[in-house]
Amino acid sequence: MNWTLALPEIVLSVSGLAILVFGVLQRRDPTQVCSLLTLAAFVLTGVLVLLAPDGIGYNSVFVGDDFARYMKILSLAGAALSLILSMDYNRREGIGRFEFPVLLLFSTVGTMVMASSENLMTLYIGLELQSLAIYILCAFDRDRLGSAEAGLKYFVLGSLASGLLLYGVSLVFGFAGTMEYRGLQAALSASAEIPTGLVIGIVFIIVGLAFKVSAVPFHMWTPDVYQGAPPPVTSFMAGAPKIAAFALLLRVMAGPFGTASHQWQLLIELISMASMLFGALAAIPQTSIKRLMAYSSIGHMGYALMGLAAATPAGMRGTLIYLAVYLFMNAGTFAVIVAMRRRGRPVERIADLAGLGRTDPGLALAMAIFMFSMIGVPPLSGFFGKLLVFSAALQAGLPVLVVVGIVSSVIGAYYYLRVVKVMYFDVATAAFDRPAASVSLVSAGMGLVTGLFILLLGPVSSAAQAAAAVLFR
Amino acid sequence: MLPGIANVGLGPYLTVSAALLVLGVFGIFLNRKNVITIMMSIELILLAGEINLVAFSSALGDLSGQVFTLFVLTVAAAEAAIGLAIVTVYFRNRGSIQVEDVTLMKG
Amino acid sequence: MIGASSLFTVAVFAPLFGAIIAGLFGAGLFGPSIGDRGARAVSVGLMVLATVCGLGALSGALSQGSPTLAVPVSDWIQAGGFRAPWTLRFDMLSVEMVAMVTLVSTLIHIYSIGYMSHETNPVSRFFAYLSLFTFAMLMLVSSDNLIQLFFGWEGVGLASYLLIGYWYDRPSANAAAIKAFVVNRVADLFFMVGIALLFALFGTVSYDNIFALVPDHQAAMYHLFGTDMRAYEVIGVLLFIGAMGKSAQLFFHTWLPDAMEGPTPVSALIHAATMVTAGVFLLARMSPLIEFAPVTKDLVVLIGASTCFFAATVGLVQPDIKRTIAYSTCSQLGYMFMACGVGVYQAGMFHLTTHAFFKALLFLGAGSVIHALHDEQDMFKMGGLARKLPVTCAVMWIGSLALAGIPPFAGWWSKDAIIDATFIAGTGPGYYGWLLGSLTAFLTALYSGRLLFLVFHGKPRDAQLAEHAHESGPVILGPLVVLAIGAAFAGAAFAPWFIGGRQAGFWNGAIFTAPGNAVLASLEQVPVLITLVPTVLALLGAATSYYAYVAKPELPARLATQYGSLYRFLLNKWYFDELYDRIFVRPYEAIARLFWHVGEEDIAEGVPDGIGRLTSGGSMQLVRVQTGSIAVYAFTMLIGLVVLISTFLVFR
Amino acid sequence: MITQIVFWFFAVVLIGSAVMVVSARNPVHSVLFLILAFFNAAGLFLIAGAEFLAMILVIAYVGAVAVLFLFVVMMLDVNFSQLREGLQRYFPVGAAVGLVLFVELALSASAWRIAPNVRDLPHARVPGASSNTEALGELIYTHYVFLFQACGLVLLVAMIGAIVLTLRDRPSAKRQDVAVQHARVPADTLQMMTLGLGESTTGNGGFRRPIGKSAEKPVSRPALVIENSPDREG
Repeated sequence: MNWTLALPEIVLSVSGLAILVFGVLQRRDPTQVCSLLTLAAFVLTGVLVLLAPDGIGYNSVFVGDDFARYMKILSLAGAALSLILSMDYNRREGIGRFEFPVLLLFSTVGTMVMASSENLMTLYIGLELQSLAIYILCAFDRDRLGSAEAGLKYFVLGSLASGLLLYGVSLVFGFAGTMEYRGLQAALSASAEIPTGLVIGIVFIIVGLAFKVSAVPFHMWTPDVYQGAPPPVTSFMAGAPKIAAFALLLRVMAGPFGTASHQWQLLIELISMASMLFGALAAIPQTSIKRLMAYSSIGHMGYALMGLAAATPAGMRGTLIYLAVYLFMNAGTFAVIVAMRRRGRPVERIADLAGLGRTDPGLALAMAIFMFSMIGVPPLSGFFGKLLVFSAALQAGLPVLVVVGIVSSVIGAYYYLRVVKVMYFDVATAAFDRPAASVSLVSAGMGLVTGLFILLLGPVSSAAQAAAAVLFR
Repeated sequence: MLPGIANVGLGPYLTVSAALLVLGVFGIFLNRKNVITIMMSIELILLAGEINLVAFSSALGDLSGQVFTLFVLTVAAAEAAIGLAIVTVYFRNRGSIQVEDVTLMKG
Repeated sequence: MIGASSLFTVAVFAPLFGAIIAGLFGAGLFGPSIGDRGARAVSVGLMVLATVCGLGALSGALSQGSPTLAVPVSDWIQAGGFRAPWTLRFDMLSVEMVAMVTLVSTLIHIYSIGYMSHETNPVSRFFAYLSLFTFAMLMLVSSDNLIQLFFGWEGVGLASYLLIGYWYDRPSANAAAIKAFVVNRVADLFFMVGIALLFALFGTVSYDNIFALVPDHQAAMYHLFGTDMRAYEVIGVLLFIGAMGKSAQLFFHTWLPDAMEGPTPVSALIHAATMVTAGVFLLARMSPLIEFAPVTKDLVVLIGASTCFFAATVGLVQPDIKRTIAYSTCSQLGYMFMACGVGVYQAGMFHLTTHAFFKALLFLGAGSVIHALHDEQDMFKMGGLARKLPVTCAVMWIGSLALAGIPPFAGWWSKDAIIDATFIAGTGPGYYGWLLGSLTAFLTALYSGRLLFLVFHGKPRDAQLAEHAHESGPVILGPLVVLAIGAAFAGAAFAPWFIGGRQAGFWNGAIFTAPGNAVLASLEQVPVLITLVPTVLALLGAATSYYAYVAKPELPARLATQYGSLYRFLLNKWYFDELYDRIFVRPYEAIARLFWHVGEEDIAEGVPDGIGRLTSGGSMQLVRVQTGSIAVYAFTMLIGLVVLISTFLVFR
Repeated sequence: MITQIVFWFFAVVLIGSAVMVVSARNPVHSVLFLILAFFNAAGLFLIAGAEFLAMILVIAYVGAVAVLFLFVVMMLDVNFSQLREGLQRYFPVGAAVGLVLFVELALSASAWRIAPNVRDLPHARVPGASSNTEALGELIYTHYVFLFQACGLVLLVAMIGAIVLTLRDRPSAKRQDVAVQHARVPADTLQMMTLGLGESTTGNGGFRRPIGKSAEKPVSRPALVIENSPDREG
């Protein structure tokens, strides 16, 4: 057995334990040091991920391949960006404690385990490790009612979703006779007709994962939790866990259930359409930028699901690229949200952005780039994401899906433009507090990535291509 | 197939677990009393999955189902601990754990 | 040949540098500031350079016999099977457009120096946007593949958004900017789907490869909405919808008149050189494909002719000087599309070029009048300005005569060719186009004359306004004179090259004509009587306008009261805005409000009531409820689960 | 036959107590019924031949988790009389949807048969094991050690979470600091005074409080932060 397969996860967990012990033993406030150590651990793990070998190990519960690598790098990037945002935010809000980076780290371990799952057990345990840590992080600002409520809501609904997922896993286990992906694939392709119980099990699993990616109608928690949780946590939630849940969806749907693709395609199509439309429409009356981002993320997940609905390598590649694009736009937008503070207190209304074009042109420019990219204006990154999933869906013969996608992106353009309009055309209010260098760094960096994505498109798409190819082997 | 399950058959096991699942889901959305009851309903849902796993494991003669059940029990315990901690935090802020009060954020 | 292609590259990129320098350093956004004057000088200077290079490239191309070349810039996108190297396409179509765009845009830049001199805020931003706009248009016309074209296409949209909303403290300007962007966005999405389909069909986005493969896929079909449709028709219609958006054709025209909210030079730029001409250019560029889509061509003629007539009727009654000219643009674009639809892309491009001169002239002239009258745009408050503004009056006469199609001014040459071509085409849509085109020739002359007589002749209607009017400075008049020369002589000078005897050598394959398409070749064989029709109608129109606005000035008012409903119908632009408001905007707002209110009211009345209504009102409402209640959220999930399982069981 | 009777007994009690968990008015009763449900589920596990899991369910679940529930219910000091009764108005829709779900699940259950190729699939079996416990132990520590360790991380996260969310340093709390206690010497706390006859302690400044290092108190930030107003606007 090649135990080095999981070396990145092992190293990351062990460094998490070490950081925990270090933090406990320190007399002075160890938060900043622990955060920096965690960042270093992320970087180290990233390098190890790139070096890790391919193959299946640990009694076929764990797999290392190009797909896992792509997803792990994305989740590590998302986690690192959120951590950078949290360092400043937590200090200013007085919730800076060293457990924060440790929990973030363990949650990231969970996402990495999910990305590498080769067995439904691994799927469940990785998912739980990741979610449990996020439940805590949501309620981390424990003296603020909003944060506590966000934690409670996410916890209750998340547990319900993972309970349903577990039930689905048990049905699949019983009706297919195994929990290993390769065994499942063999079992499904062997029998001409798939038993009803297995079908229902698949649906339960889809539901559990759809909850994590916040696809309609399993999205209801999203706006409330996004609004209540501390923004760095929200930026994390919108990034790494969704990527991990997508990793599972793609791997499970394309791999073991790939032979039954004509059976689940319709469901994914429905979910995708509903998410795109709901995300676009429900965002219109929002006044809080955090809630706006929540609805926007619901919509974006709909677009990403479009590639999955195509169920072709091109579609999966589109989804993978879309996720990368979304991760960076999203982290950048949340950097701007973290920077929204006046007189030492966070503000979150869209109207608070008024006149940002004059008071902080750099920040406003970055935000405008993110908004235009989310609309899908070329040559920003969002355009390429949309283009690729649309063309994949068309190739797969799903014109209705594309039409719905078009309609909802037209609707969506309205509220993104509204943010731009508020920033540039409305009367300026008092300037925001000076953001910390780390926050500006994230917003500027993500602005560059989003704006100059064409330069990155080559490497990202070849990585995504390789990752998608693995799924159809 | 082990003797016990051969006598009873798998159907009754699955039916019982389906009933437990539905009851657990009911407990979540029909509940207007307090959050802790909701958490107990989640325990019921997990129990339904566990019963399924154990029954299938015996029927298939594959111990991995039981191994998984063991892991699920662990995870469920952890989940309960975190859930109760969050409820405590919420109670400290709000002074209530009534389900209807958990609606500060909406729209 | 190296010389011409590098001149071409410089012409395309110089405006980009102008935009970057003026934008970033003009106001000192990042680091040192070069000041307002500096920014102005840099952007105008680089535009002049671009024009010199553009004209140089044109003459180079002419002397070399219009070759088709690929000018590599860099490797741009390489994504799996999706390859789009960054190359500029050098053929007569792009060279001619680059030369025209740079020339007109430069004149507008120069004009803007004078026009914007009264602004209190720094104008470096304005010049940066203008240059960016020009660059995006140049990118569009010089593209070598569809992705690059789309990049320019969206760049034009973005720049127009910024420019129309330039006076951001005016709510109407903001609304117009958003309207322009959204309307274009709708059309662009169809366009994007068209590109995606093209890519799916041909596996490439590069023009050369697509054009080479066009004969191979003629039989490709799509099964849509229960019927089989030819792939080329579907793609052609999608591309045409994109073109309709940019070129403000009927159903997508509503943004164009509102775009008048921007400063006048912006209007001139949008209407003459950039943006609206993109649609016509697209059809000409894609002519190898469109030629194989006869249904699309018929549709193009129908839409073009209808727009042509519709816009002219509306232009007839507008009181606002800029709006009158704006509707005339809409109408002239209809002519250009008609030409493309009957397969005479050459004539379309010809009209595009002559139109660029006289439309820029008219807008800038109108700007000069507005400038002179301190931002008064209502023509019924003007009158008798010929003595106060002699130069402006003269150039406006030239521009209007060109627009009206009075020989020998530029417009006559191109417009006549188009109307003749529709007749020659001999198809049903062709005759429809001929009829409406001829009628529109009359209307065009009528409203052009109306504009001239109302503004420059007769008695001043507002004495005080006329009293203070003064002729503009040389910075404003200079470009006007240059454009007037173009408006007067461009038609006669270019006709042999664009559509006459030299056309085959001039275009040299840049525009494709299908083997069976002999419309252009038989243009000379139109019966003389037919060729005279538009000219005679134009002269009649001019005479009518003289009669109605100089000889009997009370006539229009009497007609307006007599035919009140018709007058209001035209004045309100055939109620298109109201219609769209009713069909799209209000339901959209209503749905948005519903989503919000359902949540809002449920909170006010409490969860039980919301749930009660759900029980009685069915579960449809449920999806729209974000009450914040865990129970409702969990219930939604359960319903989702059950629906999914049932769907799966039923449809598998 | 006897197995079936036992099974149905456990099953019926399990379902009955599950109904009570959901519907009992008093949360304490709910917890007690949950415990009963777990006991019966353990019975079902026994019939299915999973002895070890049955024991774990009783010891770990009833012994730890359910008791934790009980602790929290009592600690939170909820006023039970104010808790409103549930299951009122939206019961019909809920019941209908739930019934559909149940029927779908039950229908699928009745169609169960062993997958045709189940023999070819990899199975977790431990041939030499004398008991269920031994076999499970064998598997967990060899085949599934990766998942076992991952579960360990889950528990660790739960521990960190519970501490981070609920542990507070309150200035008023009385805490024992062993090191400080050990380091105390009489001189820190006692002051020997010699008083003359008839002099009262009051005259010498009264009783003195101990002076020393133990007076240091842990600094804590204010426990309550006022809620941000934008949250209320939604």
